[in-house]
Order: sequence, then structure tokens, then C-alpha cells
Amino acid sequence: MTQMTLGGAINSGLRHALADDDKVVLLGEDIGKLGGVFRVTDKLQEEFGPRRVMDAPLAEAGIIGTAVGLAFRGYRPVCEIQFDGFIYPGFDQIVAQVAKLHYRTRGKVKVPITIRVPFGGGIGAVEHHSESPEAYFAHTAGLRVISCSNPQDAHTMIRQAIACDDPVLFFEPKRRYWLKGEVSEELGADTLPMGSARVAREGTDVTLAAYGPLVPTAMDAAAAAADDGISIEVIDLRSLSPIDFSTVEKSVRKTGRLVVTHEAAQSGGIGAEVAAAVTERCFDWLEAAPARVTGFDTPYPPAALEEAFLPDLDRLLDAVDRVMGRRNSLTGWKATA
Amino acid sequence: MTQMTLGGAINSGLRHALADDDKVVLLGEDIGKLGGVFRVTDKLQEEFGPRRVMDAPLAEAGIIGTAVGLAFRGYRPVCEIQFDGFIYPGFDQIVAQVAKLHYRTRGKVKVPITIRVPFGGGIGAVEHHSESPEAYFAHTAGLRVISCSNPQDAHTMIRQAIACDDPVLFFEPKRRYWLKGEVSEELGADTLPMGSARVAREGTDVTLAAYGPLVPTAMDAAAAAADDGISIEVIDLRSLSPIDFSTVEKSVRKTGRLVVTHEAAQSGGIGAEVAAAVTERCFDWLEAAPARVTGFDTPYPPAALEEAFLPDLDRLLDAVDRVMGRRNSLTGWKATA
Amino acid sequence: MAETESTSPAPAVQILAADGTVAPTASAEPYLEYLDRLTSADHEQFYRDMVIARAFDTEAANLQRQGQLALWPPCHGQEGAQVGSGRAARAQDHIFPSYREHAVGLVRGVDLLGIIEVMRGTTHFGWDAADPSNGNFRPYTLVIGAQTLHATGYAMGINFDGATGTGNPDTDQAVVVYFGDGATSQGDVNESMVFAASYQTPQVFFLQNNHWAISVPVTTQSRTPLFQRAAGFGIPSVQVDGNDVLASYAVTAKHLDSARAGGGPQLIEALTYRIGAHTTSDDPTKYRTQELTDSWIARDPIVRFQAFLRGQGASDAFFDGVTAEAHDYAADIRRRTH
Amino acid sequence: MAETESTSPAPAVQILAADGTVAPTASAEPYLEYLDRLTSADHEQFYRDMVIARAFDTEAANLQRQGQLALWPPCHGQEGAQVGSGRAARAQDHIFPSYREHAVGLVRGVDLLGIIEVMRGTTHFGWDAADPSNGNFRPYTLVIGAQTLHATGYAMGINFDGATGTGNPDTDQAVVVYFGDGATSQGDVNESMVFAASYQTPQVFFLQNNHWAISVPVTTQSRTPLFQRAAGFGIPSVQVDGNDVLASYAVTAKHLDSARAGGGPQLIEALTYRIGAHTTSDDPTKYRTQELTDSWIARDPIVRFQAFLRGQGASDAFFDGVTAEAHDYAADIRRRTH
Amino acid sequence: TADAGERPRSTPPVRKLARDLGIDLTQVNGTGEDGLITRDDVQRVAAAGKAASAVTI
Ligand SMILES: Cc1ncc(C[n+]2csc(CCOP(=O)(O)OP(=O)(O)O)c2C)c(N)n1
Ligand SMILES: Cc1ncc(C[n+]2csc(CCOP(=O)(O)OP(=O)(O)O)c2C)c(N)n1
Ligand SMILES: [Mg+2]
Ligand SMILES: [Mg+2]
Ligand SMILES: [Mg+2]
Repeated sequence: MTQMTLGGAINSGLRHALADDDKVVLLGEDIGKLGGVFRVTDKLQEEFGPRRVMDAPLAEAGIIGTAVGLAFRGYRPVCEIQFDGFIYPGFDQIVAQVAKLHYRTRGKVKVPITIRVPFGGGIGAVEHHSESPEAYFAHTAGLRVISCSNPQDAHTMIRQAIACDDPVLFFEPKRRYWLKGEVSEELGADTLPMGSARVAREGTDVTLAAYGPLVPTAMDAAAAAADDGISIEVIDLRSLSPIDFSTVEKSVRKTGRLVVTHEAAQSGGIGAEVAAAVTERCFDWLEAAPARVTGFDTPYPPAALEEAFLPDLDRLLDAVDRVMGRRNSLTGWKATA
Repeated sequence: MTQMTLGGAINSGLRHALADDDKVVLLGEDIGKLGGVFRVTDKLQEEFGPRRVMDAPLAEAGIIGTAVGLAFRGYRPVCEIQFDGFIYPGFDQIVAQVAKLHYRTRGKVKVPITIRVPFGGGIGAVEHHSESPEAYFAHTAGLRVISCSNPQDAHTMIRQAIACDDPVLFFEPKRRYWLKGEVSEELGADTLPMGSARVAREGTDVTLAAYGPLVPTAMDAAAAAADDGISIEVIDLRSLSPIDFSTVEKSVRKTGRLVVTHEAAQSGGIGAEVAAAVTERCFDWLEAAPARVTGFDTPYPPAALEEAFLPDLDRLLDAVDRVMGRRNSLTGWKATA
Repeated sequence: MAETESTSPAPAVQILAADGTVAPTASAEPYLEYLDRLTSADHEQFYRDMVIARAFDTEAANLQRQGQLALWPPCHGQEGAQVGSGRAARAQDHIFPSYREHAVGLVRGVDLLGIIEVMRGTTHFGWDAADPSNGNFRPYTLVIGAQTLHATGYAMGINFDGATGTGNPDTDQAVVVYFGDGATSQGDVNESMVFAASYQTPQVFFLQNNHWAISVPVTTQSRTPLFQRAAGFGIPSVQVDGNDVLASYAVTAKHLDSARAGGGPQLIEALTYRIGAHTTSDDPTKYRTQELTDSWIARDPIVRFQAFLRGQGASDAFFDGVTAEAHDYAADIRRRTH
Repeated sequence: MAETESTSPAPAVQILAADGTVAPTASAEPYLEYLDRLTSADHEQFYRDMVIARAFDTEAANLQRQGQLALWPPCHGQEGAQVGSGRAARAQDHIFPSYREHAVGLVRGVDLLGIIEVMRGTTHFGWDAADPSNGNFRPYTLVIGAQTLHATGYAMGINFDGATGTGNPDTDQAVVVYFGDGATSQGDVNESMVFAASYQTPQVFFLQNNHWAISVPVTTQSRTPLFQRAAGFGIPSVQVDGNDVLASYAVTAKHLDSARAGGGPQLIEALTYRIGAHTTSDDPTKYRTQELTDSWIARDPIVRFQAFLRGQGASDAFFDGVTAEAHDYAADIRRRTH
Repeated sequence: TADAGERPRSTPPVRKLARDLGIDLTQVNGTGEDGLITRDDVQRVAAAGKAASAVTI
């Protein structure tokens, strides 16, 4: 076990992947000498050379599209998209090519491409640098979409993503890059498989499902609620496509209440799918309608307003109150209309 | 009132828009001399000239991006994307520019762009020509997303979209282009405003929400269910962002049961949002979990398989049985797990 | 002065005059050595390829009319560009087609029933490029221009593998990517040229300028000869008469060898014409005159090459044999489609 | 022959030698008449603009270090390219910047506090291009290259309005769009050239080649001088010494007039250098040497133009006045930021 | 009635009814499919409770 930051844990995961399989290549903007704008690829070019770790020309469609060709040739490309808001020029190649090739070719062609995307807000950035585009990809059949929330998962999951023969969108919670934790670089039999959710804290009253940057916030909410006599079970979804509904279902059948949270806009976000699917699976067990605590249905605001935009402890606890049927000082909401 | 096909009704709506406001310009691939691959812009270039109805170079980002500039200049561009599957190269300009400009400029800059997209399957087409990408845009704050299901709405809604100062994605159900109906070209006080849903058929047992190509299928299902003693209320959502939830809510509080349907993949589709939001709004009135009848979570299949992929009468009626708690011959499904 | 001016380009490389006589343009000079290597069996093969492709194409259009196929994109008129370039590629080369390269698929050994199956909607796939019998000919790509980036990425991989530039033209690999005049406007195609130049990929961009993107003339995409686009990306380029199968062959062979020898990406613009509709769903009478089409029919690549072969002494028996062979090919496709 | 070769380009247009003496290159000849029109008051204004922009830029970087701004993208070193081109645009022209055109904003009359506000995260907007006091200078665009298409669409609209090409250079409108060397790789930028050429828009593409896209050298984007990219799109282009404010002025003025007179789109590549970091979050020591930066500091556009003005007899009082004015401008920004 | 650790099973309107009547669903036997607590089950318990309290008073 080594103490690492979340960003450092990804760096070390990438180093393992590069060392283990010489078909692994990294490409992206500024990932070479600079080591990426978040230094997640720090020193990797120095170590593995500019052929394995490539500074691509400034074009996201070009990065994804050439990665497809590299995958055809037997490579396992790991693309970095510099910021969430710059993935859209590559959207066509991801959605119409990367996602469809395995299906199109009846399984003959595999595209083991990993697309790393630092995502989410909370770092005071300018426009386009704080987006949460994960729902676009989770709605796209043919892609795996995962997101990590702590250094160990960051390390494990990037290695699993690269080892996986399916294309994977790997969403890295950029405001947690500096979060520290113990990381084991031994991936063993007890490592959670890709695609599985994790019960991050057990509880009996309310299930709180989160992923990526909001898992620590959810853990804080659980701690605060415990003081208030409410027992929250926190689930770190980890995989957004497919979603490990059996873990969520088991929890909600126990608690009867669900709160789901993300930074992305509410309408059509991951929370809608979680709420709808859990309602389908757990209808007879539900004490209250699943509640969503999300970014608002506006573009991401200027940094000065992001605190108001991002789900926080207060908004999570308010939702907990709502599903518990309790009024509270924040919204004064009543359990039944 | 004139008898028109749905495609003809859009053509006539475009003609009105071009005639009423000389700032309206059409641009797209093959929309001029050819009149579009579906002939929706038939004769419009002949009538209004190549400056008003433009055959653009073959580049979707270019079409949307130059439309943004034209909007800055005071124009009201109407872009045609030739097929649903070709909107993705323009995704960045739509999501990062068109959708954000009004918010970014604190309301100073309006982008009254209409993006017309023939969408959906059922015409036996080759790959990329049968997609349902509407959920991507409904999840994008700053866009209006609408879809028509009959000639009158097609005519009314394209004119409303063009007149609207917000950017509008207009999804045209391509397999219904030849659907005929009476169309009044007088938009009067009784015209439904943009953004509103329509109760297409009244009923008391189950609310069936559909849009675009599946509204006629939903009407057929309601007719069939009536024979079986089940009274279905069909709601044509018409607007997918924002969704007119007050109309849906009113219906579900009456019926206690909701089925929602679309061709797009289930995970993260419009149905997830409808199910989640209706559960939030109508929880205490719900007799069963809202059911979704959608395309599968795979890429759109080859045409030979599309019948199995697309929601049809049987699958709708099966879902109706499920929310009614009835077993049926199709799935033998039980109301509770 | 530093200003660039579009000087009027030298005439396209041509070997055969319209009447089939050998009359190379001055611009053809650097390519002539590649023609010297061709035997008369090669010539006959080129002819056979074109005629079979034409018969296949005609049969497929018939099948579409009979409701067997959703749609058919004909390659009629483009056989010279396609057979010439397809035959120029070596066995170890990798081919990234768009969706109209039926004749290329044929010469690479693909069972063209795969194309039929894609167009009749029974599969999105068609054939497996990893199966050696398919000549490294990748499945079709329907999103305009997307395959150019895949081709460039693949060619990057060839470089990384050290599978090119060793000096052995018989094993050094290269990539040919096909795309249309309309496709040149897409961002992806331009980005693929950026990446290709940056990574100096062993790759030939083979642009079939058939003068139309559905109903839109090439002049809407560019007011400048398209082959000139490449120079600004640092990619050497040349324009060739695409209806001259020998010119298409020689130019492609030379530029492929140059690419495989470490010369980096190359671009060839083949001037040709889409004689038929864009697809069977299209109605060209809406946007172009029959006179224009007729003027290109007069430049038919098969007719021209037939005249050349006659000049070389090919017999009626040969032509009849090819006709019969083509007929059989088409009949076989028809039989297996039902 | 039809093959294109990248011939080594003529030297960039330059008016002032590095020491500030007037020594036009041969390539500058067509542009000289535009310089004749400048008065010494104009010259003094150019200098004032550059010095104020530099002071503003320095102040903004300080504010960032003090935690007032999330980030600052400095324009240090690019003032010659920006002031020259910005001053060349006429009042009726429309300007589409990227995110580093602080000096252009200044000369168009924008209150630069708006840029500060964007970078400190209090707004995404900054200023209203429809407000006449902002000189038709549109808000910044942070998505690389996206604004080039907006500029082209806007210029299409100018054409449609008949607001250009009437023969009156004082009212005929044109568009200037700014973008970087890195941006040239984006599909959008290439598509904007396609549309501009197709619609023959009254538009100047002003490419500031500051040699870096964050840490990536321009050679990764292109192995060919970037201005040559335009020719293949049918767009006349020229390379200019961007650190020579007079050259930047004259070249932009002439090409803008050509665009407004119906000459269609034009492209100017201004060779300059990003002296500072990409933004205050960047660490250039990771990827470039101080020697290289120093070699460009030696070509500072302000120093060079100061030498020119001294040669023209400008007084110490003038220079001191400008320094004081710049100081006041920066102090005012600082005061209003807090 | 319910699996270990799982909640009593019912539907939202029945839960609301129980809430309104002050009835704890863990104390109700479900007679519906697979033990689902129905409207009738709640009403039966309510009636019994009323009867019980009537007796107590
Ligand atoms: C991204 C995208 N946009 C639009 C289309 C629809 N479309 C199919 S073929 C075509 C014209 C292509 O022209 P060109 O590249 O010249 O190829 P050709 O058909 O002439 O061989 C268009 C617009 C598409 N397939 N993909
Ligand atoms: C589409 C997109 N991709 C990536 C980025 C991140 N990014 C910001 S600036 C930059 C480099 C831009 O280089 P250049 O175009 O030369 O402009 P310069 O910064 O040198 O002025 C990059 C990669 C972005 N803003 N937009
Ligand atoms: Mg074409
Ligand atoms: Mg693009
Ligand atoms: Mg730069």
C-alpha cells in the first residue's frame, strides 16, 4: 500500500498498463512533456518514449478517430480529452464509430479504446472546463462508462478499463485529483470487477447513490445524518453503463428510500435512469419517490456561482429529509402533496 | 383545411416561414435543387432562390456553426440534418455553442436556430439512418427539443420553432412523412403553444405517453385495449425539453398508471426522465411502477431486424398489462417480483 | 512575395487518350516506369475487373428495383479509378473504403455478396477484413469521411510496428483510404490529413472526385482543384484521369511505393464521374442535365480500355469470354441473394 | 506535372528590421501604399496601444497571482500582431476573437475589465458586441476553433445583406477572425475555410502562429508553413512578421479591403511568439528552453517599434507619457477588480 | 412476511392510506400476490384497531 493522490493513482495505473502491454499507447493534447494539464500522465513520456505517449495535434475527432485505426491494428489506445467540455468535437467518432464497431461487425472487431475525461466542476474554472457529459455516453449503447471516487478505485479502474476489450469512457473527478488515500497496486481476487457498484457505507433508512466527485460529499452527508439519527447507506455506483442495479436494488429493498445525486443537469441525467429503474425493480418496497439532487437545468455557471449549482451537503440532507417525509429548514417540504 | 402528408405539411410550414420573414434562411445538404432526400424542402429553392434556400458544403459542424454566425447577424437559420445519424459531427457546435449562447451572454444574444432532423427507424434503411438521438439534446440545457406526430402539428410546430427565439431541435418522424391528414394553415388562438403536450385520446385506466413516430402506434394500442376493456389515455408529449409535466401529471393522477414509449435505447432515454419525474410528482397516486417500452440497449440493428427492435402494438399492450397487474401471453409477467 | 496564388494546375495525369490510344501527358512521365512492369495478362485482368464490377453493379441495381435491396449506390463510371488503384495496392496493403468502392472490393478478393447484404439490411458488416481472403479490405463506412481517420490511425500503427519503410516494397505495408469530393468538406478528412502529415504515415488518400455529393456539385465544396488541398497540409498530391485505368494504376502504385518507402502520406485526386444516381433513392434529373452525363459516358473507362486492348491485338474471343464471366458473376450474385 | 511540391515560401512580409529601421522585404511591396496613409499620430497610437495592452496583461497576471482570477492567458509578445491587425480593421468591421486577443479588444474600444471578469469567473460574457462602444468585438470563444465558423456565417450574412462589395471601403463590411496555430488542426477551422471559399465571404482569417498550443510546438500541427494551408481551399494567403506592427497593419488593411471589395476570404499568418506561459496554470519550463524564449524576447514588438519611433524623432516626453498612461490603465483595472 | 432486512411490500397509495390511518405496515399481514399488502389489508387492520380501541374505551 502506498499513499497516493487520486491523480497519482491514475498515473501509476497508466504506468502499469504501459509496462504490462506494449500495445498500450497514450494519445492526447499536452500529455507528453507537460504530463497533461493535470499532470496525470506526468513522466510517462520520459519513461516510455514519445511513441507510446503521444502529444497529438489539437483535434479531438482526430484523436478518437486515429485511436480507432490503432485499435484495428491491434493497439489499445488510451485517449485523454483535456477537459470534459472538449469531448464534443470527438462525439461523432465516439458515438457512431467507437460505440458501434463491435456490434456492427458481429463481434469480429474489438475496439479496446479507453477515453479518459477529467470531468465535473468545483475547481473555479472558466467555461467548458466543468462539465459532466457522462449521461450522453451512458445513453449510447456499446460503450462502458465508469467513474472513480477514490485513489484505490482510480488505480484499479483505469487498469481494468485498459485491459477491457470494450470501449470505456473513464470519467475522472477532477476536483478530487488531489484526494489522498492508500493504494494497493496488487489487483487480486478480491478486487471489485469492472461494472460493479460498491457499498461505501452501510445503512438502513435511506440509500444514497452517488459517483465520482460526489461520493465524498455523500459520505459526509451520511456522517451528518447519522448524528441526526438517520442511517444512510451510500452506494458508489462506479459504473454508469451498465449500472449495477442488483446492488442498488438490494439496498433499496432494505431502506425503502432512494436519493441519487450528480453534478450534471437533472433532466435526462444518470439520476433519471437510476430513479426509473429502481422504481421498476423496487416499486413495492418504496416508501417515497426516489429523489434527485443534481446540477440545475442550465449550462454550467460561471465559477462564482458554482457553489450554488453543485449538489452539496445541505441539498443532499434536504433530499434525505424529503424521502424520510420530514420537513426541514431548507425547503419546508411536505412528504405528500 | 387542406389534405397534406406530414412531410408536405412541414414543407408548407417552411414556405410560410420563408414568406413571412425574410430573415429566415434554410441551409443543409441537398435541400436546394433536390428538395432534400425526403423532398421536405421541395421547390423552396425554386421559389425563394438559392440565397434563402442553400445547398451547404458537406459538413454538419459547418452548417450549424455558420448558422450561429448568421443568427448573430440577425438571421433565423433553419438547418436540415440529412439523417439522425449525421447530427453527431455537429454535436459540439450544438451543445457547446448553440445551447449555451443565450445563457453565456446573459440573454443578450439570441440564437433563433431551428435544426430539423428526420429521425427514427422503420423505413428499412442502412446503418446510421434510423437513429433516435433526441435524449442527447433533451439532456442539454439551453435547447428546446420537440417532435411532431401528425400533419397539423408538423405544420404548426415547424412554424412555431422558427418563430421562437430559442434554439429548437425539431425531430421529424421520418417513417410518418407520408402520413396524411387535414391541415389548417391558420395558426389561431386555439393553437397549442410550443412546449405543450396534447391529450390525443382520453382514458381512465392507463396513461400512455409517446411522441413522434410512436404516437400512431400508441393510438392503435389504445384502440386495441379498449376492445379488451382497458381505457388508455394517450398523451402526445410533443415537447421533449421542456416536458409538459403538468399535462402528464394530471393524467397519471387520474389513471394511476403510466407507460412511456420511444424508439431510442431505454437507458437514459426520454422515458427515464418521464418515469422519474412522474414518480416524483405522482408517487402517492401510482398503482404500479411506470413501464418503459423502448428500443433495446444496442445500436440500431440492420433493417432486417428492426421490427423486433421497434416498440410495436404487442409490446405496448404487454406493458399495459404489466402496469394493470395482468399476466399475458407475451411475457407471462407477474405484477410483483 | 509570400502570397500564394492558385496557379492553374498542370493537366491531370493521363496515359490513354479518349480513343484508347497511348498518349501520355507530360505530367505522366514520372509514372511511366510502373506501366512498363505490366504484362498483357495484367491488362486483361484490369479489363476483366472493370467489366465484372460493372455487371455486378448493374445486377445489384436490378435487385434493388425488385425489392431485394433497400438501396444501391452504384459505382458505374468509376471502375477505372477503382480498378487501377485497387490493383496498384500490394497484397500487404490495407484498404479503407467509403461505401461505393465495389470494384476495389472485387479486386481485393472480397465476395461482393457482402456488399449486397449490407445494402439489403441483413447486416451492418459484410465481410471480415481480418480474414486473409478479403485482401485487407475493411468494411464500408457510411458516415462521410470517418474512415479517413481510421486509415490514418491504422497507418500510424504500421509505423509503430516497424512494418514499413524497411526498403522492401514487397513487404512494407501502406494504407489506401477512399473518399469522395463531398467528403473533403468534412472536418474529419482535414484532421486526418493533419495527423497523417504529423505522423508521416505510410498512406495514400485516394479521392474519387465523381463531381457530385448527391445533388451538390463539387464546385460547392471547392472552387479550387481538390488535389491542391493536400499541399497546404504538407502532403504531396497529384490529379489523375480516373477514367484511365492505366493512369490510375501507375499513379497509385508510385505514390504507394513512395508512402511505403518513408515518403509519408500522399494524395491522389481521380477525376471521374458518377454516371448513375447517387443511390437508387436519388433522382438526378432534379439537378443535372443528361447532356452533362452523356459527355462523361463518352469517357467511359471500360470503352476506352477496350479500345486500348483492341489496339494491342486482343481478340473477340477474349472480350466475349469476359462478358460471359461477368454475366456469370452477376447471375451468381442474383442466385445467392434470393 | 500535376504534382504539387511545397516550395520554400518567400520570406514573411516585414517592414521594420529587428532594430526598428525601415527595411521592407520584397514581399512587402504590395502593402506599402497602406503605410503611406499613416500619420505620425497613427504611429504614436500603435505604440500607445501596445504599451497599454502590455501593462494590462501584466496587471492581470498579477491579479491572478493574488488570487483574484482563476487563470490568465497572457498576450505578452503578440501585441504587434494584434494591434496592427486590430487597427487595420475599420469601424464597420466585425471581429471574432479567440481568448487571447486582449490588445485587439483594447483597440476596438472594449473595457478590458470584461476580460478580467470572464477569467475571474464572475461571468461567461464580458461585453456586448451589439453595444456600439465595443467596436463589434465579439465575446471570447474558449472552444478551440469554434468561432471561425461563426465568423464565416456572420460574413455570409453580410453578403446576404448587401452590406459589402458596393465599392465603398468606408462602409463595406468585413470580418476578421482570430485563431491560433493549434486551432488549425481542428475540423471546424478547416470547415470554415470550405464555407468561406464556397460563399466567397468578406472575411480575413487572422492566424496568430505563436508557435505553441500549450506545450505542443506548431511543428506537431503542421510541418508546412501554416499560411500555405489556405491556398488549397482557394483562399489567398500571406505570411507576415507579427512582431512588426506596421507589417501586421498593412497586410491586414490590404486583405480586408480586398475581402470587402468582393475578393472573398483571405488568410494571414502572423509569426509571433507566446512569451509567457499558456496561462498562469501552465509551466513552460517543462517543454521549452529559456534560450528559445529569449531569442523571441529579442524580437519584442514594442521594443522594435520604440526604436522606429525614436528614429522618427519621438521624444522622451512622449514615451514617458505613454508609460504613465499605461500605468494608469492598469491601476484602474486593478482598482475596479477589487 | 418480508425477506430478512427488506421492507414490507405495498404500493404508494396503500402506503399513503396507512400513513393517513396511522397504521404501521410492519404490523400488517399482506394477502396480495407474494404477500403484497393491499388496500383491504390496511382497511381490515384499521377497522380492527377501531374496534379494539372502542372496546378499550
Ligand atoms: C456525416 C454524413 N453526412 C451526410 C451524409 C449523407 N450522405 C451520404 S452520401 C452523401 C454525399 C457524399 O458525396 P461524396 O463524398 O462526393 O461521395 P460519393 O457519394 O459521390 O461517392 C451524403 C451527403 C452521410 N452519409 N454522412
Ligand atoms: C476543442 C478544444 N480542445 C482543447 C482545448 C484546450 N486548450 C485550450 S488552449 C489550447 C491550445 C491552443 O493553441 P493555439 O490554438 O495555438 O492558441 P494559443 O493558446 O497559442 O493562443 C488547448 C489545447 C480547448 N480549449 N478546446
Ligand atoms: Mg462525389
Ligand atoms: Mg468535427
Ligand atoms: Mg498557439
